[in-house]
Amino acid sequence: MHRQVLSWATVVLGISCGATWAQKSATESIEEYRAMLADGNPADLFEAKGEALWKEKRGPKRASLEQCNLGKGPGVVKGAFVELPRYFDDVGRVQDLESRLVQCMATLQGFDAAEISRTPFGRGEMANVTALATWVAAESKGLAFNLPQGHTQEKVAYEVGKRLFFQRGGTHDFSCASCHGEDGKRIRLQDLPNLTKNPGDGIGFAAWPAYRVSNGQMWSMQLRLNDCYRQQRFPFPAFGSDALSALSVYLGVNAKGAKSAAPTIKR
Amino acid sequence: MNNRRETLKQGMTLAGLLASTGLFPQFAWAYNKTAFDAKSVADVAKAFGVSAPVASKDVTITGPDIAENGAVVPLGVSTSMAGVKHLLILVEKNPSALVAMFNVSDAVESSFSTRAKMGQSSDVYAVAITSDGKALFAKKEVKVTLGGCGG
Amino acid sequence: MADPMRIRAQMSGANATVRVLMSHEMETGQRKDASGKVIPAWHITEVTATLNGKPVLSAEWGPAVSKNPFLQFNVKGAKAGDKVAVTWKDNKGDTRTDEATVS
Amino acid sequence: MKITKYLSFAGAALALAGCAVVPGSQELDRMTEQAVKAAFRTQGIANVERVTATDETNRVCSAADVAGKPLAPEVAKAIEAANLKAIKWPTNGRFIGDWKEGEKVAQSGRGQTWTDDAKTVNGGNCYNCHQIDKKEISFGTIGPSLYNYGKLRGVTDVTNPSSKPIVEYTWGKIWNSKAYNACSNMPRAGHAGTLSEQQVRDLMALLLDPKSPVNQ
Repeated sequence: MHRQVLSWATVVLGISCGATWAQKSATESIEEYRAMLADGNPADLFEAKGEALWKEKRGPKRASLEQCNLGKGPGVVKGAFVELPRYFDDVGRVQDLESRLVQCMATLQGFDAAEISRTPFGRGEMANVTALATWVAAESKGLAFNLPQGHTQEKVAYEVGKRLFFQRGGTHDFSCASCHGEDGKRIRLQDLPNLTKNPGDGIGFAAWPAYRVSNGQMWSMQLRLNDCYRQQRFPFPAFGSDALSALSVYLGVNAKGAKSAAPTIKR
Repeated sequence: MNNRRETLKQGMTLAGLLASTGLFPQFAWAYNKTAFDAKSVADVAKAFGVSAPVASKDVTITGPDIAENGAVVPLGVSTSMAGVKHLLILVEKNPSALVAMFNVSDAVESSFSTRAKMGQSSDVYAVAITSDGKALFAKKEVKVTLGGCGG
Repeated sequence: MADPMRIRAQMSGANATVRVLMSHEMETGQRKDASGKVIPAWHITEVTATLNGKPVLSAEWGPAVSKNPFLQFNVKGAKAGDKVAVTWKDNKGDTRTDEATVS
Repeated sequence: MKITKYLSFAGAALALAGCAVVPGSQELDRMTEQAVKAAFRTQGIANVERVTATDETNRVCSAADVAGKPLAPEVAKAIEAANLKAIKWPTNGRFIGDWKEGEKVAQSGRGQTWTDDAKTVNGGNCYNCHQIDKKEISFGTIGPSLYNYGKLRGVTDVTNPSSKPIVEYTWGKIWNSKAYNACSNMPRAGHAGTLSEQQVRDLMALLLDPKSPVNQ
């Protein structure tokens, strides 16, 4: 009975004030749905796995990752995520979190970095990299992004990243900016953050890694960017490539001050 | 009047769903739910009397009005009644309707939440099966939207 | 072996609210792989829980429960320090039990 | 192989690190090009040329976006003219198809990714960015609402000569959006071979046919 009254109200209001009302109520319902999912994020499962992997003696060298330097010194995890990607002296290049984790797995544990980089997302050691990244990110939850820009290569990476962000291509002429260059836009029902500036706490760069409910997978930033390019109808960007690190620097520097909410839960 | 007929029709639909799980043979008479159209529902229900599943304010279904993704739809079932043996969650339009059955004990509250897959927009039911074999239910509609970019 | 569960059990009044995340594919048996072959059903069929070793909950699940399942229930008369254990079994005979302390 | 590529980029940057000065714009463009070549590879039907050999329109518009400045009017005009010239007009002047089929094309976002195969029927991706039929609440807002598209433009009969300009413009816009706005965000669905002539015809009906739900 109550329901019928409500549906009538929808019809009447729909006539009197056009589409806006119905649209808003759909948006509110989606918000409600997202709130229901927030408590009990399966990302927790990957976070726990990542923490165990960090401490476990693994690989040909039977070593843990506890001496891995994520930029704040060997073994310092808290706060590392919100300062990545950054320049690393030992390799002479800018690395993002996942490239750095693979680097540590190679140097400390004796894994083959090239082989891990070739492994599809969600499989074998690549799945472990994602779990590790999820845990490392979770250790910085609530901290504000503050990527270093002191080194020339970090500045170069920002400039290269900016060019990648605006690069139109593929069969559809899309660039990252086609969807993420303006405020208040939506693709289907998904809100699109404007990534040319700080889009706010826990939005955009500050929201990944994230658990994707659509396929039940944990998505790292590398996979997030990889799938953006897939949907842009671009060719395939290599895991850990300088291009993806540079793009991440552009997004991360723009997000300066945004508090990290990672790992989050997404559609 | 319409409203009552609607409720009875839902009861029939649900009886079919319950029977299809194979767990509750007492509802098997309604297994072929297509046999009942809206017009004859009232008569059929009268013939079967109280054993038809009935809507009840004492049973609650919780869930979103719109699910952004059918792969994960948060659903909850609860009841304030005593003498309930099982609490069920069903999604009418799923290939097999029964999502989960919780056995109620004195040691837990009669309230459970989980998450279900839904292939399409559908009515979802919370059903309480009492120790004397009756089925009481609540239902709500959950719309499943098409996701982001892809197909 | 299956990955561990995440169990949180928190006091709320005289009861403990238990939230469980399980690591499981929950394959429906309705999907096909790239080559068109049906992916066989693989899902949790039974979930049980105990409080300090005493059974408090049993549930039967079908393939429509979402991947990496979530479950919330409330245990009556629990107190901080009590042990809540949750066990799942799947249709391939795999099983996993994890435990958490009520806080 | 991959490692040498990494090194070449790192090497270039390292040499510059010595001066501790960020290189000029042209050098940064060159480094970006190098990074793109090193990173992207052909996968499935998604050829690497889609990013290494983009056309003049995309190159000029990308550069303008990086600079944060619109194109010079004469450059914009030249790009628009070139794209207008490339439009393929419908065979036998048949502009209008079936709006029901058009709705399916508008709904579908399939095709042309590296996970699609060549046999996939491409969609138009229209609802991703536009409101179209009001019944579909899951629509994007990157482009303008197209609800009542034909009605608002006074199209009561698509065969009437008075409708000709809007019918032609709409075909041209779907086929090659850059003919009317050099750096439009909209794909060039016909030009790029995403949609067939018949699919465009059906989209035309969805937007312009007075019987289409769009114009109710």
